[in-house]
Amino acid sequence: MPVLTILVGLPALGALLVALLPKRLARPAALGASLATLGLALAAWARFDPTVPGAFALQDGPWPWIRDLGVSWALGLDGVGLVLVLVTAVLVPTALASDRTPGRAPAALLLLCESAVLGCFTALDLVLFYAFFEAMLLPVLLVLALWGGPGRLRAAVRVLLYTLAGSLPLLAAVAATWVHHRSATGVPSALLADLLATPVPTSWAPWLFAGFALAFAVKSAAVPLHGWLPDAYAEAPVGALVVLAGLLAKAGLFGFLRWALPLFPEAAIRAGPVLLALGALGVIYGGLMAWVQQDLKRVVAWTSVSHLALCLVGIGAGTPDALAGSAWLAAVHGLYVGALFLLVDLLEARSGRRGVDDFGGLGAMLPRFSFLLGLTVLAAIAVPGLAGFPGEILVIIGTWRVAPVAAVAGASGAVLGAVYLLRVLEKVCFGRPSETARVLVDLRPAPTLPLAVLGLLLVGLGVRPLVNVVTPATDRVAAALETARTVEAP
Amino acid sequence: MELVLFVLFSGAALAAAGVVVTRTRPFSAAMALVACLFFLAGDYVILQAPFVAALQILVYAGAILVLFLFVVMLLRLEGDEALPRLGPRQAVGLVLAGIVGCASVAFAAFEVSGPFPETGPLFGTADALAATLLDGRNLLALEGISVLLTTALVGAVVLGRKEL
Amino acid sequence: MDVALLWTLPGLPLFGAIVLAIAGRRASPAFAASMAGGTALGALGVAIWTLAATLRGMGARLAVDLGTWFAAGPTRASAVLAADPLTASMAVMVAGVGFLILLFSAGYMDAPEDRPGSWRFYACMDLFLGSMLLLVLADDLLLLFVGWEGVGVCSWLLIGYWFQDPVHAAAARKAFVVNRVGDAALLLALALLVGALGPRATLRIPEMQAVLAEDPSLLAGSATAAGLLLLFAATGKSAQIPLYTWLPDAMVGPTPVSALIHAATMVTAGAWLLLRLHFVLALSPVALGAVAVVGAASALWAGLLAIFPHDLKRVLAYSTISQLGLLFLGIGVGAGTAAYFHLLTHAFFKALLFLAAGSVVHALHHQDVRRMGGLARRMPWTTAAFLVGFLAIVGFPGFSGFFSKDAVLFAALAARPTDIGAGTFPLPVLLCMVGFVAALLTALYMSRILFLVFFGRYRGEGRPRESRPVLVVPLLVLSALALFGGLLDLPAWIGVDSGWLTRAAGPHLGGTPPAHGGAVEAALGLGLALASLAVVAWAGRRWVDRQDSTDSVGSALPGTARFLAAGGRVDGMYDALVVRPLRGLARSGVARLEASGVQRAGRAAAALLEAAGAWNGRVLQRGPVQDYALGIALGAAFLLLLAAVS
Amino acid sequence: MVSVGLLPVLVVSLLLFTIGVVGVLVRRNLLVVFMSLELMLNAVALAFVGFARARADMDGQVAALFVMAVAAAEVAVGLSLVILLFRTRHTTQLDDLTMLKG
Repeated sequence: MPVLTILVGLPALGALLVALLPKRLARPAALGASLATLGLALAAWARFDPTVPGAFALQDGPWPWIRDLGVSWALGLDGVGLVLVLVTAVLVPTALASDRTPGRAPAALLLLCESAVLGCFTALDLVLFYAFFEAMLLPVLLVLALWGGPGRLRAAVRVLLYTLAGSLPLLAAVAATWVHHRSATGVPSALLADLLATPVPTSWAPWLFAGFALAFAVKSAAVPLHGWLPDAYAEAPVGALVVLAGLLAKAGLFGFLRWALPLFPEAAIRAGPVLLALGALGVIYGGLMAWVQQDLKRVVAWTSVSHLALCLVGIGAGTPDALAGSAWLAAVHGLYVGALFLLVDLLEARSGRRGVDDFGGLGAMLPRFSFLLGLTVLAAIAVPGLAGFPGEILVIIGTWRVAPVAAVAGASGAVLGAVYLLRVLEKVCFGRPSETARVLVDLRPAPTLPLAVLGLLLVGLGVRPLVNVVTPATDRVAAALETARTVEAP
Repeated sequence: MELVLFVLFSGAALAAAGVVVTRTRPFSAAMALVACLFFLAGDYVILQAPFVAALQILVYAGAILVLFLFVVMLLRLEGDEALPRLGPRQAVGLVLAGIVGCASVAFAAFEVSGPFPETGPLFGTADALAATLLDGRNLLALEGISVLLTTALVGAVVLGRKEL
Repeated sequence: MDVALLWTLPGLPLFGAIVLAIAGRRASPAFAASMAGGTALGALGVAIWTLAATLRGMGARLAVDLGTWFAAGPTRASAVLAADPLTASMAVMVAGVGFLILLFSAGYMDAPEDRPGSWRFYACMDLFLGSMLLLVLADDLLLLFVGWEGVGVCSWLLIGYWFQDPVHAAAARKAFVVNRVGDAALLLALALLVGALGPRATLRIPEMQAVLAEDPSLLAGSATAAGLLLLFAATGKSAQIPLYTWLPDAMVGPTPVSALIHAATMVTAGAWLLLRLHFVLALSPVALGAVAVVGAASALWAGLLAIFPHDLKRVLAYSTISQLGLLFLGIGVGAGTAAYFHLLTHAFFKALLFLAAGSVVHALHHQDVRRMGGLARRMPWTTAAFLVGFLAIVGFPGFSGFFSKDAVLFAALAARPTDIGAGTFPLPVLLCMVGFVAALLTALYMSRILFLVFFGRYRGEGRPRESRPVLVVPLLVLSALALFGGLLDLPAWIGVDSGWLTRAAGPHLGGTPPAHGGAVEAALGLGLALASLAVVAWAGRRWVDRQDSTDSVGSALPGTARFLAAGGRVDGMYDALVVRPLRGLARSGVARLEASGVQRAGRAAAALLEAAGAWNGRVLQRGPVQDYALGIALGAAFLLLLAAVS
Repeated sequence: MVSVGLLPVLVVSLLLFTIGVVGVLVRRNLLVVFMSLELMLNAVALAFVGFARARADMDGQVAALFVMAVAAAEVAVGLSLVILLFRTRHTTQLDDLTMLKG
């Protein structure tokens, strides 16, 4: 049974169903479709056997798709893809359950986006990956532009511009990679395995890597290219926001791990210092920005910038532990940032405000809310025993061997994280309640359930991290880099 | 003999085409177009496409041109257009047309030469044409054309209604 | 009993915490207190059993391996708990003191406004205890880090227990953030160790010790860096210079929390880390010297600061910093056993002092020594307990503090300068003298609060009464420990069966067992005791029944006194040197860069696009069909020409 | 007897096409532009018939038929648009029809 194809297609079918059903049934149907996808993802996990030889334990295809161009429908799942798929499958129902935008279009669009994201995490064909990579933004962009906050249009235009600036070089690089493979072998193909078998000559590789890296860096909001993120996060309705922050930004990091590093290892090594520097800069920059924000959503947005930059540090370091930490952090980052946004959005929905100073004393007034917020914040600042810890520590330890300075920056990011997130917690939950806070009531069961699921995951994945699922895949990437490094050395 | 006829018909057709684009009165242009289409039908006959030629006269000269004339008369379009001044666009257009024409002719002259091959007795007859039209390869296109025609018909009716 | 029982040591308190967190408000205060107390008692029982088991074959090592926690590349976190006499005795101390503090809490946290939320208090205390036991027993440095951060989180939760007061909330955050700075250093130290050990990298403490013993050159280039990073990490948790500033502020928390944090657990974590990783420190004399200097400086500095505050608990907080400074001094001069001995005795008498202070605070509902006095008559049991603690901390001969302090100071005196990277400079002697002065300062500030609080006449309102037995019983137990704790490691010059701790835990602390110096050591100890008594006598004359406590000392040196009374203005200095520049950088540097650079670039690009779109709409897309056709023709002509040319 | 050959047919077709292009680009009357379009279509049809003859293959003639059909459809829709335009704007001059400006 082509599990992965069904997995990728199911949300899109769900979107179609949602679009056709009467309004009343749309939301339950969307939720049902996303839950079914979750079930399927869990099934895929159950069938996932990391001991299977070869890179991809689960594989669909390749089935020829555009025969003349050698493009095929090929999906595959390795450990990194699996954790990201699982996070996607968990986050989308959460986002749908918490979203308040009216009508069925947003729900349908989010489901479409889920399909594209799942495709992006599983595609084994470069052209297919590119298609998914580009497709996943459009539904979210539409939701942002149509149902976002007051500054939605500007935010959407900015997202579009930045993405375009990354996409066009990516397209060129994808095409060049394909052309190179065809001229080297005479057979057109964009399959990952085929492309890996014909390494790109060192004269081209840096340019192609740069093309890939630019798009991925924009998508993961690496620091000088992050300009799209704060506004978009501040304006997006919560469903789109959770998907945008929790999933789309990961696609960039995933792109590095699945495509850019394995295809161009020499170039990646040469670009390593740049990635490390950008990452280290981003960790500090994002942390400092988060510290001085007055808007809760913006604090979380900058948190996201800082943590994604830490993932980038790990990718730049390229050691096995740094890569594994990076992949793991990228996955769980989706969970805690999603939860943080959901929590902030709950406050905004009830009080109409989201300033850091608008609340206070919620610890006494809304104990359940505060408990969940505290838990999520602790997970976000990588307190051991919660999900954020293994990723962060692996990145820092793994990076030290290559670039101690970047590791120090990463560790400083951990300190800064405590500074800015505890500031939020202190202002929101501690102290005396403000006028705004007095009218709030604690979480009702409906919004609690998805949040509780996320909270449980944050604890569960902290106690029992699935890093060993990720490592076979990241080790392979690290080994490729290591080979390239030893070739380069003499 | 064939070549002479072809040159005659073609020259007349080209001349008529020239008249089409140079008359100020739409009515004259339409009449010149009819003539041009008739002469082209003659060329089709020489090129062993008698059925196409027949349709050319029936459909184009018979139906389409009548439509044109109908519109011209309906709208009472007199020679309200002085022949265009040679504005920048017109100038560029003429030069372009010249380039396109010369280049294409030169291109064709390089690529193509030699007489036509022999053809069977049935070539170009309605039967053969029908057989070709209805064989598997063209069937889909034929259906597409029929849909297109229907759509155009409906569209024309809708557009023609007084209150749009 | 089974070895796997070791996991119940951190497990029982954690279980209690989880149960209480789930029960929430449904848990009655009595249930919450007994849950926490019961789990602590259970842990104490297991700890005692563990200690007995390890002692049976003196130095035996029990380990329970639950496999890999997570691993990638050379970094491997293993879920392994291990107990040897050192860790087991520490666990007994932690669980025992923790249990007594929880017992005390049951009486302390009975204010009507605290009762409904007390489940939170007990859950956090339980979590704290569990984290600390994990830290103590962890065999793997990453597992140790779990406990390490765990106690940090719990201290944040507990210091901010009365979170509706912004002062408490700020103190809690300060504690967390300052600790976090140290934690980051520990992380980097781990990274350095993993990197330096290369293919033989391990984070298991015994394995690391074995690897380094086999090939010390692995750490050749970076031993000092590793040692200094570890020291910096330890200064965070153990509140040493430069990261001590969180501790005095943390006194706003409930008194049992202060006792737990300052006596038995959190503050000892840093010292514990250095003791566990003594083999790393031993590779770098410079790092050892730095530890000793930091310790001596902290002891002196905190001793000076402790003379002035009006807040009873704040004095005790500074005293903790000072005592831990002595402990660090001991570690630095290679006297691990002496340091560990002081750690244990300090845990006993400092917990006692805090709980006695708590008993006072509970009776008076404030912590200001200016409004106390003459409590000896009104609260005799508390006074007796405090007096025992006082004698122990001051080092009255026969009390526990006398032996442990003497052991540390003598070790400093006996150390060789080259061992601590000082070349020929007589640093050890200097350090010993600093320690000596710090010990005299201890006598001074402790006498001050003793006389101001318990002697003279009562200067406050109301009629304070002796606390209830539930508060007093833990005091009595701790008094016994503070009194007899010295028996754990009697010095050789006493002449009876001595040095039990040295024999039991010493082998796990590295270094050569300190040569007990007989007469010199005795003279040092007794001399210190005599000098201290003189100070106490002087202080008694000064402070019994004085209205304002600081003036008497301060009149001699007004400027210095004001400076020290303000905590040396260190908070202000850190604020000016670190916090404000950073926030300024964030606010005016990064935020402005963001606004003017990145965001403006985005805006400009958007504006450009918009302008292009508008131009397209206004000029191009007006609808001149023939211009479009011209465009098509141009394109076609171009393509044709291209084809013709090629 | 001299046979025709493909070249003259193509030359005629191209000339006719060029005349059509000139008409489309130069004339301002919408109706005449339409007629010029018809010229271009016929030029293409002529080329198709010529190719059919050259390859002795009826497919070209079929294509010519299709061209005719498309032309019919186009004229039907186009002329109704002309009528509509005339009804609302009272002109068939292309230069007057630039109301898309935003």
